[in-house]
Amino acid sequence: MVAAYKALFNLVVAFFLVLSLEGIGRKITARIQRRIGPPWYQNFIDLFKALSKHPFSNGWIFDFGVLMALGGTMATAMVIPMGSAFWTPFPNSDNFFVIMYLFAVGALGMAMGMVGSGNPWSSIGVSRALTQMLGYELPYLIVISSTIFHYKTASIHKLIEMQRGGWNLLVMPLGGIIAFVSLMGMLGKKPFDIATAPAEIASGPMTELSGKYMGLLHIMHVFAIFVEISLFVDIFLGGGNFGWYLVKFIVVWVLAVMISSVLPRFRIEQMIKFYWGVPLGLAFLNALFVLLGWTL
Amino acid sequence: MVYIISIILVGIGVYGLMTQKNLFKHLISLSIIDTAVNIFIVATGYVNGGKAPIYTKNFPSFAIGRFVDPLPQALVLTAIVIGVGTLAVGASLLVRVKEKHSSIDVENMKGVGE
Amino acid sequence: MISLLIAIPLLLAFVSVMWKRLAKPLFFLAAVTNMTVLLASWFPNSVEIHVMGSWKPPFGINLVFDNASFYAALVVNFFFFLVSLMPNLVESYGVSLMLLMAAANGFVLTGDLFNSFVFMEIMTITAVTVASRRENFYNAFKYLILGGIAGSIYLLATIFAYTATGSLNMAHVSMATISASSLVAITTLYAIGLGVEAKLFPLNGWVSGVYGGNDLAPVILGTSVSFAALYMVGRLFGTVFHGSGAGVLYTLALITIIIGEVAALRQQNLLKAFAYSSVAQAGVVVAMISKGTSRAMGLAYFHLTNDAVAKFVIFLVAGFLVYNYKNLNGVFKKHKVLGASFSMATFSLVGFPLFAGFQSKLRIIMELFSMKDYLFPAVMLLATLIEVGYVVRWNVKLWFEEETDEKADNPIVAGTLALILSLLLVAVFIKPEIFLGGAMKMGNALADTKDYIHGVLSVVKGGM
Amino acid sequence: MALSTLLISLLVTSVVIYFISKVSWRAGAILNFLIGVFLISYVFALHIGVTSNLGTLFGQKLQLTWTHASYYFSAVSLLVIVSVMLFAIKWLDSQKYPAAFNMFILMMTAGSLGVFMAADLITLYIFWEIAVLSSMLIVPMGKKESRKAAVIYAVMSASGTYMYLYGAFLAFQRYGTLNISEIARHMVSDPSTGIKAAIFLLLASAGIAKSGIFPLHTWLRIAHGNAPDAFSAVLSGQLVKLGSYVLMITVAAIPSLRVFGNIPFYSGIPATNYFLIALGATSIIIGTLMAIKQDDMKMLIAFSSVANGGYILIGIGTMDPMGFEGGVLHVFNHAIAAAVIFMAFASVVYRTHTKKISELGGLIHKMPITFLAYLFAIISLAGIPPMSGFISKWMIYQALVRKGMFITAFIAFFGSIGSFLYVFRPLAGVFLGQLPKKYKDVKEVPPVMWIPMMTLVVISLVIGIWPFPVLQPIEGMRMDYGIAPTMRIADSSHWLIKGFSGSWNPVLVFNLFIIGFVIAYILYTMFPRPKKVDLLAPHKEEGAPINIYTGGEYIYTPELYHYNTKFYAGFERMYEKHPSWEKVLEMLAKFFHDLGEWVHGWFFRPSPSAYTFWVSLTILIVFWVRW
Repeated sequence: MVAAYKALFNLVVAFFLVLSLEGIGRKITARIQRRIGPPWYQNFIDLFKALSKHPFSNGWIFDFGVLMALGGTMATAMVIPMGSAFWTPFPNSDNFFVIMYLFAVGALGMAMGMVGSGNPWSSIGVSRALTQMLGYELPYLIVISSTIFHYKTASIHKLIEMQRGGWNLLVMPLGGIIAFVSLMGMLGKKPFDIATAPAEIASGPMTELSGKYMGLLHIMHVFAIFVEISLFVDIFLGGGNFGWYLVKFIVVWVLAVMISSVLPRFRIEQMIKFYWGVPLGLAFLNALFVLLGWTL
Repeated sequence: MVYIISIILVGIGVYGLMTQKNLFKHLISLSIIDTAVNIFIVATGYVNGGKAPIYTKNFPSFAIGRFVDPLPQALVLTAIVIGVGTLAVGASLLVRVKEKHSSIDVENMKGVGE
Repeated sequence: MISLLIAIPLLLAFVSVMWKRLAKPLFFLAAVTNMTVLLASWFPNSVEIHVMGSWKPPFGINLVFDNASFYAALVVNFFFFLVSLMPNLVESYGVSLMLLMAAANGFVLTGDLFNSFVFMEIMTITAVTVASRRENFYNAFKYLILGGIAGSIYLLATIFAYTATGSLNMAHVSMATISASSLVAITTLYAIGLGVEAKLFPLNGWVSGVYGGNDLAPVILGTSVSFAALYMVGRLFGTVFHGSGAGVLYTLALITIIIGEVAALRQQNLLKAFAYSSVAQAGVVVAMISKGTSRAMGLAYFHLTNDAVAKFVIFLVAGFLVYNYKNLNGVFKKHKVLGASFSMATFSLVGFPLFAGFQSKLRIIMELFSMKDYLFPAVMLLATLIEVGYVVRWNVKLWFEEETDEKADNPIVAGTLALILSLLLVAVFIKPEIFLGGAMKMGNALADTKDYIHGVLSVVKGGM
Repeated sequence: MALSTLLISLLVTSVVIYFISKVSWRAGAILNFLIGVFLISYVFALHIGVTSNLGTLFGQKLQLTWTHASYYFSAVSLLVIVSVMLFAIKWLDSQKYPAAFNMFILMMTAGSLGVFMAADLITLYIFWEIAVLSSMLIVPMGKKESRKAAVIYAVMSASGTYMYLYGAFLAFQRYGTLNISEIARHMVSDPSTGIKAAIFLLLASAGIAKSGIFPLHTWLRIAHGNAPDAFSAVLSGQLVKLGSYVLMITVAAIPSLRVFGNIPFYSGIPATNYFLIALGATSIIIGTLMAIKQDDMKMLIAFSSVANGGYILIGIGTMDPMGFEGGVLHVFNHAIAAAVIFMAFASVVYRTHTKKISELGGLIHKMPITFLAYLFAIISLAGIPPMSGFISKWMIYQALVRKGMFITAFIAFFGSIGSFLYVFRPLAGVFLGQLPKKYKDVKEVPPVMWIPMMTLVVISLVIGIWPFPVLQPIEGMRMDYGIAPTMRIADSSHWLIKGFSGSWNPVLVFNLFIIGFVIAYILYTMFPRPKKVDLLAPHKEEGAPINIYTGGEYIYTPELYHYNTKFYAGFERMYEKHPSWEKVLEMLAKFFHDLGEWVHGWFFRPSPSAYTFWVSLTILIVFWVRW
């Protein structure tokens, strides 16, 4: 039962933390671009506005897709450890690969629902999103694999415990950097916001979203960001108690936002070529170092 | 000496088969080879200075061991007959070939596909 | 008794020359009589000889009747019998077929080298007449020329054997010690001379033209006559020359297998495709015979029997199809029985399980492995692979392609025969002893030179 | 009933079924289905260790024996086959040869069961050929291209089979036995690595050809793509697994770790196994890349079968307890998923008569059940929880990461993420999006056709939540083969699957899912109800209101407002000019063909002159060689 409360707490933290951070992110971007920007709570307002409007639905698969996206992502967010074994809701099932694939349910649900809207712009967006996944996941998974190989465990909270002696980022700096580059792709931040690309394909998957659908998918996006950054914090920055965890989380987010606010967008094959070039090569180099035992 | 003749004849036959375009000449070449082989067979039976292998009341004083081998001659008779048979069948086939393909020259025959 | 096998068809052939209309029934009569004679003297299990004109061996001409020649004669006459059941196939070729039958029987039974030459030549000449059916004259002529050359070479070999040993009797020749160089000459010439009838590469140029030229020639030449020719290969190289020259045969046979299958692969003509396949199978048999052991030879003839039965069905069906349809696509939809028999026979050819070919092919491979021959099985399996290619292609084409609206009556007799024979192939898979027993006896008889010599030269039975 | 009696009576029954089907093919199909159901109950009731004699062949006993492996593989096969048999009761009315189909599918069932039961290499070969032969005769029943497909299938399969046969006899010659366990025993003590490796690879090649592993993978595209639609489900779901079985036999029943312990290559894996793993990895790459760019939905899944065959091989090849179980479990997962997918496609083709993704669209509102079946099947195929497909992939990753095989792991990840891409393509192109006008009267398939699909989907889902019934026999197999027999992976008392690096609880994951859904649903209902609008209202009168975003344009041809051609154009463009192994094999085939042409031209066509020339030449050569 405790586990269930912890899981729900995960969701609550995720919701408020990420939504506020998104607002802060907008503010930071604005400042970098010499604008004033919206207040930090702007995203709360946006969300509740969207949820309260009367939407249009394009058939049952559209609804089902949205539910699947939100449900799957929430299920994933509930498994995520927040920085320490104590804040791990399900210590027996926080296996990295389980989280990674559970996470895919949400992506699949969103893709299905959006293509179900019957708008080709959504389909193009989904096609781009899936292709992008092929790009960033590979270096990321190789880095995580070498981490798992190094620490002999794929359980996230055990990985956190193993990092007592030093952050994984410092043990294998190469891996940490590659993982961060992949994280940028995962977050869909510039230069990797190819899937939505508002100016090109009418926001891609989101083209047909209206009212509460937009709102629900926004919530899903919030949980997705929570999962992605938490994984990075847990695996590379050694987690830490709840406070430290929040700090690390915020730092990673702010860094990502700052980087993305100064970069233009890749084209889809440029993105693939980028990820399968230097990052993938370095990920393998990192794996080689781990195999040879050359870790710091 | 006789061996050489038969070898030359075989050579002529083979040469004829290989170079001639006319099917009837093939048949003749085959016949030449047959003949060559027959000559060779007869030759093998020959014993230098041997006598005819006939042993009757009229030739009682027969020199044992110095007679010509009679068997090849008997064989040759059969072989000749067979050769003639082959020639006959071949010739009759050629008549039909000529009727069907309007020529017996390999290069001018019509309707010989594949 | 055994000389009847030659005498009856010969006699009836001459009779039917006078009364042409009787040719077909007389052919049937000859075939039935021959089968009766053979069934009456089931597997002699010893060497019996039948001397002609009271010339005791090694002199004169004698017929040798042992397990080997019995089994060969049985197979040979069996197919003649089957052909005689189909009058519209025989047509006006009754006389030729009877002569061919006499010659093939004589070729199988004779114990004399020169006599075998004579029978071979008669066989060639009559086979040529059979081959000329359906205006296939040019190919028949080519066959005649090649057969004539082969005959000359065979005769030359016989004469060499005679000069080297002073005898023409096979048993006697096999006893004699022959100088190495003469042995090389004799066996090489025999290999070439027999190679034409045994379809060895590159002496088999006639096969596609003759087998592909009409519907009768492949049915009888591809089964009976090739069995007779391959029997003689075993007799000469197994019994008489004790495996000398086997290397030549082996090499040529392996090349033959590959060449035959490759040529079959590209064939667009149904009859010719399987003519080439028959070339390849002959290669397998010859290569096995060249191994020289009694088991190997037995398996070779087992394989040959399976192949002959399968080929009979295939050629029967193919001949019917080729001469009744312009477009063969999907014809089996109209002739289900023929189609099923054809498919079963072709699958047996490939050696799929449930059919006889499986038994012989696997046994052969196994035997080869136990002899530590690793090349031949590989060649054989490669050949089988190619075989699978065209067999499946033909089956798919004949069964599944869109059919045209051509029509032909179902041939009742041929269909029944084909079905019975293809079921026989299944039966052989379940109970290989049906063919294997006889074939192994044949192999033993061929490999056991001593017994042969003993039987021919010292025990004299029968006579005429 | 003894095993041998069962198989022989099945073979005989198949012929009887043909004649029954001639009278009424539906009766034949129903009978087939009943026989299938009986077989399933029979298989489940059979005790491990039952043996039966089939007879003797050349002095060798042909034996059947019932092991954990036979049980597992037979059960999986029968599940697929019986579903297809049920499916066929209705589907066959679109086919030209229902009677022959009924006969051959039963014959093929007998053949496959025989393969799984065989205790020696020759029995295996016999039943193998029966299965191949009968399936090969079903393949050309499809559309025009299927004829060529049958030939290619037969030849590719045969090339593997005959190598296997050579290997079997090589083993027999060396060890004097054909019994698999005896051979395994002898091989452990045989000192000659070369011959052992030759036997190993030769035996494995049958599995390589059959399960569509590079370099003999090309037949899958053409055969699975063109076979009669429902039969593709059997081809991909079941027959391919014969290959996996043979691979498992060669790698695990012959304990390759001990046999080739003297040639370790990497991380304790022998070079021979590593060679197979490399082939499997290549297959994953080829299968994934090619699947992504297919427009023909059946060929797409055919290539995905290539990739999944690679997963199975990689898993088994590692001989790691996790990898082995993952590979074997993947057999089940892929069998079920591929069967459902192909049946769903068969349903689509049954109604629309096309298998081109670019000609379809929007079928979800016409065929919702088929869509759901397809959806769950691809979730399983892509390895996403809670479907069973995830469990096997998770296990394989565990093994790869543990062994530190990063390149193989990379390829496995690539195949896995690539599978998201290619399974989504038919989903988007066929089922979602705009419905072309010509399909506006398409109906859902009848229950006889969707019941088998949904049954398999439910089985896959249940196994995904509670995998222990399937993991138990797999653990039994692992014990039989002695792969880390002390290790327990499936811990059903704690509801856990344990890997070397952490565990997970499938029930919990499923529950989280449900909770996530419930919360999402509550949120969904909390907010205002949506107004339902049509996609583009394409089938109503001209000028009807357009309800989706069109950038301000009026769309006159709504079916073109559907993105399904070159779905991943951006990615596909990157490997447009890829080298094609298919072309290489085609060249090989052409070589033999040309060789035949050459032989024919030189030796068989010419005039008597040339014959004479060849005869003379032969005489000369032979004399020259022998003197």
